[in-house]
Amino acid sequence: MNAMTQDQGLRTLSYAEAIREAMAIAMEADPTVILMGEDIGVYGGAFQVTLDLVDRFGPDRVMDTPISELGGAGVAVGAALTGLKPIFEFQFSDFAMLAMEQIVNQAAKLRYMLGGEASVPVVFRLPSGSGTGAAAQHSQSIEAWFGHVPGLKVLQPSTPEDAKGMLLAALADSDPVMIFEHKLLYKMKGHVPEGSYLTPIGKALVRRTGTDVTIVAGSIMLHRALEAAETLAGDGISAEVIDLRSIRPIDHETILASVRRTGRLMVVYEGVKAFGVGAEISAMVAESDAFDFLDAPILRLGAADAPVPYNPDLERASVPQVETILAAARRLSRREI
Amino acid sequence: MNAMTQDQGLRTLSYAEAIREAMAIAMEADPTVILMGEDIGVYGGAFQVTLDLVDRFGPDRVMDTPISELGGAGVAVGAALTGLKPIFEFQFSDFAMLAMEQIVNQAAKLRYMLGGEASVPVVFRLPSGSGTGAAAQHSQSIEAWFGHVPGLKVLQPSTPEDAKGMLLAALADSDPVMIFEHKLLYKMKGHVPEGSYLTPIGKALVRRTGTDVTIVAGSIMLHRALEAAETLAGDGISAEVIDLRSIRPIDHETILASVRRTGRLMVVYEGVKAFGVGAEISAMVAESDAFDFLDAPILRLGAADAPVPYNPDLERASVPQVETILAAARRLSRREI
Amino acid sequence: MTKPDNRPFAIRSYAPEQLREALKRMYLIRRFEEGAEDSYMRGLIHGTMHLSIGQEASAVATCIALTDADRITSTHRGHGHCIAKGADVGRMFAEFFGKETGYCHGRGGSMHIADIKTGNLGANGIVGGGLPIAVGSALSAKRLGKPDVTICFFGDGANNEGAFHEALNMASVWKLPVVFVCENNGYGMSTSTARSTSVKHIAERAASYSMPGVTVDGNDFSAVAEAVHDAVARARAGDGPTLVENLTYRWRGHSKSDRNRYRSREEIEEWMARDPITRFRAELIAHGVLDDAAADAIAAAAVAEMEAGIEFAKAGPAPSPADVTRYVYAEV
Amino acid sequence: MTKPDNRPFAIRSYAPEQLREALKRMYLIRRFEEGAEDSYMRGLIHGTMHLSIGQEASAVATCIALTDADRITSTHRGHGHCIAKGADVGRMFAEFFGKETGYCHGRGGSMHIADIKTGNLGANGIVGGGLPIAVGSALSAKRLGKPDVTICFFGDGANNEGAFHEALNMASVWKLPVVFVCENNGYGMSTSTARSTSVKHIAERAASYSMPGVTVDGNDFSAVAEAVHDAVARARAGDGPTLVENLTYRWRGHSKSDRNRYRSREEIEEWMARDPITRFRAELIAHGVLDDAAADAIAAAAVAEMEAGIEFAKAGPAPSPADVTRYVYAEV
Ligand SMILES: Cc1ncc(C[n+]2csc(CCOP(=O)(O)OP(=O)(O)O)c2C)c(N)n1
Ligand SMILES: Cc1ncc(C[n+]2csc(CCOP(=O)(O)OP(=O)(O)O)c2C)c(N)n1
Ligand SMILES: [Mg+2]
Ligand SMILES: [Mg+2]
Repeated sequence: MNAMTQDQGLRTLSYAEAIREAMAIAMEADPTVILMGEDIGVYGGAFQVTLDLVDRFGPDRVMDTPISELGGAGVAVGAALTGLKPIFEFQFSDFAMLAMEQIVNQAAKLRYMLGGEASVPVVFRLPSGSGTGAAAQHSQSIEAWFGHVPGLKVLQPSTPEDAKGMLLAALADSDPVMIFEHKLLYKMKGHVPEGSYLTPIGKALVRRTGTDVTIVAGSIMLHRALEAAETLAGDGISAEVIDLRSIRPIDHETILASVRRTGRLMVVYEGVKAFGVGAEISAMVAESDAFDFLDAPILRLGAADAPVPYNPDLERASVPQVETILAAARRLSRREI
Repeated sequence: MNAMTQDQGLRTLSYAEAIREAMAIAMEADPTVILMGEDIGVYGGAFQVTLDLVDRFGPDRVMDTPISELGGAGVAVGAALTGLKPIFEFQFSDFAMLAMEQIVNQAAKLRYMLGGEASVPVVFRLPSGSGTGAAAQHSQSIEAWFGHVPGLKVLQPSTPEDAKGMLLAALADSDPVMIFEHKLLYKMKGHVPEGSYLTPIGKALVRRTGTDVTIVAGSIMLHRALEAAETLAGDGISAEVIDLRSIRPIDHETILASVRRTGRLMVVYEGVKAFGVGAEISAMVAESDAFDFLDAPILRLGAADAPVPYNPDLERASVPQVETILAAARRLSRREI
Repeated sequence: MTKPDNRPFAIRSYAPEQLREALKRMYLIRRFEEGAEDSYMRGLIHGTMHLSIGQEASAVATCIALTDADRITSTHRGHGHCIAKGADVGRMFAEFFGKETGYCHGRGGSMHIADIKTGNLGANGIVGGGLPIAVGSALSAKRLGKPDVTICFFGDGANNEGAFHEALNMASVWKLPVVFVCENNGYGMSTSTARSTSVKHIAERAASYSMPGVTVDGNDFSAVAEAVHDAVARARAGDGPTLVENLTYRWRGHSKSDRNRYRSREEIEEWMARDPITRFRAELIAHGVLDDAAADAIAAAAVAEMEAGIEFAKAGPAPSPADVTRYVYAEV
Repeated sequence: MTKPDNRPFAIRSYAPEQLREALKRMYLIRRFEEGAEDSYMRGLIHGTMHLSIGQEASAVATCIALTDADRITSTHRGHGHCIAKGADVGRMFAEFFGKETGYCHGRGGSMHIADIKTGNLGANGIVGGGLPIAVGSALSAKRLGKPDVTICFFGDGANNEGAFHEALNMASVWKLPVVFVCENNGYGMSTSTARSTSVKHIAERAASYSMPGVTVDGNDFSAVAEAVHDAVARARAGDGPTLVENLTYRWRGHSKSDRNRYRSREEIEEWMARDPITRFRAELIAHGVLDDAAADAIAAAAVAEMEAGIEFAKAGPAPSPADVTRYVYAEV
C-alpha cells in the first residue's frame, strides 16, 4: 500500500498472520491464555485470523462459543477475574453492542468498584470498519465509544508489526484491552519481527515527518493519509503523518509536539464524524497550550452522518478516501487566520 | 435553584410531574401511545415519574416489563415499526447498555437500511447522572455515545418546562428519540405551561446573556453554570450561559454566534471528559469560522477519568461543581493568546 | 359418517391454485438464489450473501396462508422468506445490485431487505435481532385490536442469544399473537447445535415459556404448513405464541466465504436427497393438483421471472453518492 | 443393617460446630442489615441498599460447605451472601460508610462489595450481571484443573434477562462446575413472577439447558443445604451445572425507596411467620445441637459483632478526593 509496508528483505506477514502469530506465541508461553469466540475453531474465524489454532492448541483453548455475545464476553470477564487470560473475538465489532454491559459495566469498572482488589486481564478483539459491502450492521467503527470509558484501553493497529506487538502488549497488561482490527487490513503484508515484543500501549508514532500540516490518523486511515501525504509532497506541502495507534489513552505529547511545529491539524478517522475520535483529539489540542500555535481551524474528516450504506459507491462516499484527505489538506494548508 | 426556576405566580410543577403530564396529555390524545418499562405501573417507576398513570390508563397502556432490557427495547422498536408510539423507560440509563443492539443497530438504522420505507417513532427515557450515592453502575452519563449515532435524536432537558415540551416533541417526531433526564432534577420545580406544546428539537437556548465568556452546559450542569455565572458577575466577568438541550443534533448556530461575540468558550458536562459532549462542541467550534474569533483555548469540564465512586466526597469530586466551573471560568477569562 | 381425509395437510387444506403458487414460489426462491449466486460470481453484487437453497419448504409453507396484513420478521438468510411473503424478485435483485429501484433503494442490500407492503418487516444482519421486534409487532396487533399474526423466523444459532429468551418470555406473559419459527439447519455458521446448544431440539425450550413447541420435518411442506397453521390459529384466537421448529438444511456454505471445513460431503448429499422442492412437486402430482407438464411450466415460469428480475435490476438507476445521508431521518 | 438416619440433612451432614457457626451467620446477617438500616436512617450511609432480611437460610445454607477457594457471584441484595461466605462485617460497614478500610476502599458501596479472599467475586448492580461471570469463574476452575465450584446467586427477576439464558446454556454445553442458585422471593422489585415470568417455578427452566432443576423451601435450612450439596457434588464430579431455586421472601421493601404498593400486609406477615432463623434455631435445639441458652449466646454474639463492626467502620479513614482516579487502572 505504501513504502512502509513493502518488503525490504525482511520477513513479512499479513496483518491477520501477525495477530495469529501473537496468539500462538502467547499460548505457547502461558497456559492460562485461551481464545474464545464464534467460529474461531475449525472455521478459523470469520476473517480467518485464528485459522488452524484449534489444531495446535485444541478446542479447550480455542473455544467456539454459542452465538451469545453478552454471555460469551461475560464468561471471558469472569475467567479473567479468576486466573485465565482470555482473548475474546467479536466476529464483527458491531456485535459488541450486545455485550456493552459486560464490557463497560463489568470489565471496565471491576477494578475500581472493588477498590483495586481485583483485575480483569481480558482482551477483546474487534474486526471493524467498512468497505466490504456488508452494510449498516456489519461495517461500523464504534471505537470512539470506548474512548469514553475509564478502565478500558483501546487500541487500533495499522500495520502487521503493530497488530502483533499490540496484542502481546494487551496480554501483558492486567486491565481490559480492546483491539479494533480493520477488516480491510487483514490481508495487508508488512515486516513483522520474530518472537515476542511489546508495542507500547498509549504511544502514537510519527510515520512521516513534515512541517506544514499534521495529519493524525489510525488504522486504515493511516494508509490513506500516507498516500495523500505523498501526493501533497508533490504539491510542495509537507505533511507530518501520525499513527494514532491508541485511542485510550491518547498520546497527547506526540500530537501536541507536532502541532506546535506545523500549526495545522487534521484528524482523519472512519467513525461517524460527530462525537468521533477526531472530536477528542481536536478538543484536546484546542484546550492545550498548543492552541496558541494553531494557524488555522482544526479539521476533522470522519464518516458521513449516516449508517454505512450497502451500495458500493455510497459506501465509498461515506468514509474518508485518499482524495478527500488530499482536498482537505490542501484547503487547510492554504488557510490563514 | 436559580431565578429561572422560581415561581413568578405561574403554575409550577416538578420536572417529574412535567414529564408525567406530557405522557398523560399524549396518551389522552393518541391511543397508540403506550408506556413500557420496569416497575412503571403500580410502583410508579424507580423515580416515581409514571406514578398513578397505570390507574388512569390501565396496565395495557402502562406496561410493566420483565427485567429484559434488550428484549423490552426491541419490543418497543417492533411496536413503533408497526403502528404504536411507545415510550420506553430504562430504569437507569446505565441499563441501556443491555439494549445497545436494539437502539443502535435497529432503531437508529431501520429507516436508512430500508431506504426510507419505514420509521421507528419510539421514545426512550433514560434517568441519568450521579449524585445519588448509587455508585458506578447506576450513575453514568452516557449520552455522548448516542451523539455518535446517526438516526437518533438525543435530548437533555434541564427544566420542567423543557422536560414536558421535549417529550411531546419527541412523540411528534417520527424518528427514535432518546431523552436523558437527570435524577437530581426530578424534584426541581419550575413553571410549566398548561396543555400541549412542543420544545423544538435541536435548538439550544441562551439562558443568560453575557459578553466575556460563553459557557455551554446542559441538564443539571446548566444550573451549576448559571449559579457560577451569578458569582462571576460579581467579579465583573460577564458569562453567557447556553443550555445545550439537544446533543443530536447540536445547535451549531447558537453556540457559534455566542463564541463569535465572547471569544471564549467553556463546555461543562457530567459525562467523562474524554470523548464527551464537550469534545464534540469544542471540535465543532475549532473547525468553524468562529475559530478566528477565539481569544483563548476552549475549556472542557467533564467528569474525572474514573467510574463514578460511591463515597459521597469522591462522587462530588468526580463531576463538575459550581466551584470548579467558577475557577475554570476565571482562569479562562484571564487567559490571553 | 364421512370418510376421514388421509391426504397430506396441505393438499386437503389449500386450494389447488394456492398450492401451485406455493410450488412456484419454491422454484422462484431456488432460481432467485442461484441467480444471485451467479451475479455475485460475475461481480454484479458486492458484499456477502446467505443462501437458503434447500430450505424453501420452511419459508413457503410457513407463509402460505398468511395475508399481507400478517407480518414476518426475517433473518440474514432471508431471501426465501421475502419471496414466500410475496416480494417481487426484480426489486430484490435491484437491491442486491445497489439500485434506487431496490426494496431499500440500494442502502440495505441482502441483509436488510424488507417489503413493508407484503408484511415483511425485514431481514436482519444481527442474529436474533428480529426476535423482540416480532414480539413488538404482535403487541401492535393486539393493542390496535387487529387480527394480524406475526411470524418470527430465526435460526438454531439465534436460539442461544439472550434476545430469544427475553422475546419468548414476554410473548408468553402477554399472550401475544406471534409464532416463532426456528429454521434449524443444524449449524450456526460452523458451529453445530450439538456443540452450541444444550438441548437436542430447540422446540424443547418452549416449555420454559409455557408455550407449545413442535418439531417437524422442515423439508416436508405439509408438515410445516400444518404446524404453522395450528400455531397461527392459536395466535389469532388470542391463545398466545407457539414455537415451531423446522428441521432443514442449507445446501450452500454459510456465506460466500465459507470453506466448509465443518460438514461432510456425505451429510450434504444426504440432505440434498431430501430436496423439499422435489418432494412437494411429487406430492402435488401424486394428489392430482398438477401433472408433470404443468409442474415443468411452473418451473420454467420461475426461471423467466428470475431472468426478468435481473434485467429489471440492471436497468435501474444507481443512487447518487450525494444522497449518502438521505433517509437517515424523516424528511420534514 | 443400620437404621436410616431420619434427621434433617443439615443435622446429619454437618458437625455441630459448623451448624452453630451457620446459625451465628444467619443472626449476623439479620443484625448486620438492621444495623445498616439504622445507620442509613441516621444518615451515616448514602445511596440505597437492598436488604435480604428473611432470606438468611438461602445464603447460609448454600455456603455452609464451601471452601474459600470455592467462589460465589452475588447480587444487589448481597449482604447475606457476603457474610455467609465469611466476610468481616467491620469491613462491610466500613464500605457502606465509604471508608478506605471498606472492602472496596469506599469506591463500591453496598452494591459492589466483594471479598476476593473468601471467594466472593462481588455483588453486582446489574441484574443478571453475575451470571456469565460465574460461568467464567467455573471455566477457570476447569481449565486450571482445580476442584473449585462456583455458586451463582441470582433473583427471580434476573431469570428473565438474556444473560440467564446465555450463561446457563454455556455452562451446560461445557459441563462447567457451577451451581445456579435462584433466590425466588416472588418479586423483581414490584413485579411478581406471575406478571413477569412465563413459568411458575424458575427451576422448570433448567430443562432448557439439560441440567437438573430443583425447587426447595428456601426458608428451610436443611432443604437448601441438601439441594446445594447435591449440586456441588455433581459439579465437583465434573457432571456440570445445576439450577437450585430457593423459594423465599424479603421482609423489607425492594430498596430504601420502596413504598410497598404491590404486596399485601397479610402476605408479608405470612412469610414473617416462616422466619428461617427461628426455624433453623428450633431445628438445632430439637436435635440437640445446642440449647436455648447457647442459641441466645450466639444471637448476642452476633449483636456484639455487628456493633463492633460499626465502631470499626466509623473509626476508619475516608478516601481523599484527590484519589478519585486511583484504582481505575493497575498501578505500574
Ligand atoms: C449478533 C450476531 N452474532 C453473530 C453474527 C454472525 N453470524 C451471522 S449468521 C450466523 C449464524 C447464524 O446461525 P443460525 O441462527 O442458525 O442461522 P443460519 O445461518 O443457520 O440460517 C452468525 C454467527 C451476527 N450476524 N449477529
Ligand atoms: C439490568 C438491570 N435492570 C434493572 C435493574 C434495577 N433493579 C435492581 S434490583 C431489581 C429487581 C431484581 O429482582 P430479582 O432478580 O428478583 O432480585 P431481588 O431484588 O428480588 O432480590 C431491579 C429491577 C438493575 N439493577 N439492573
Ligand atoms: Mg442454523
Ligand atoms: Mg426477586
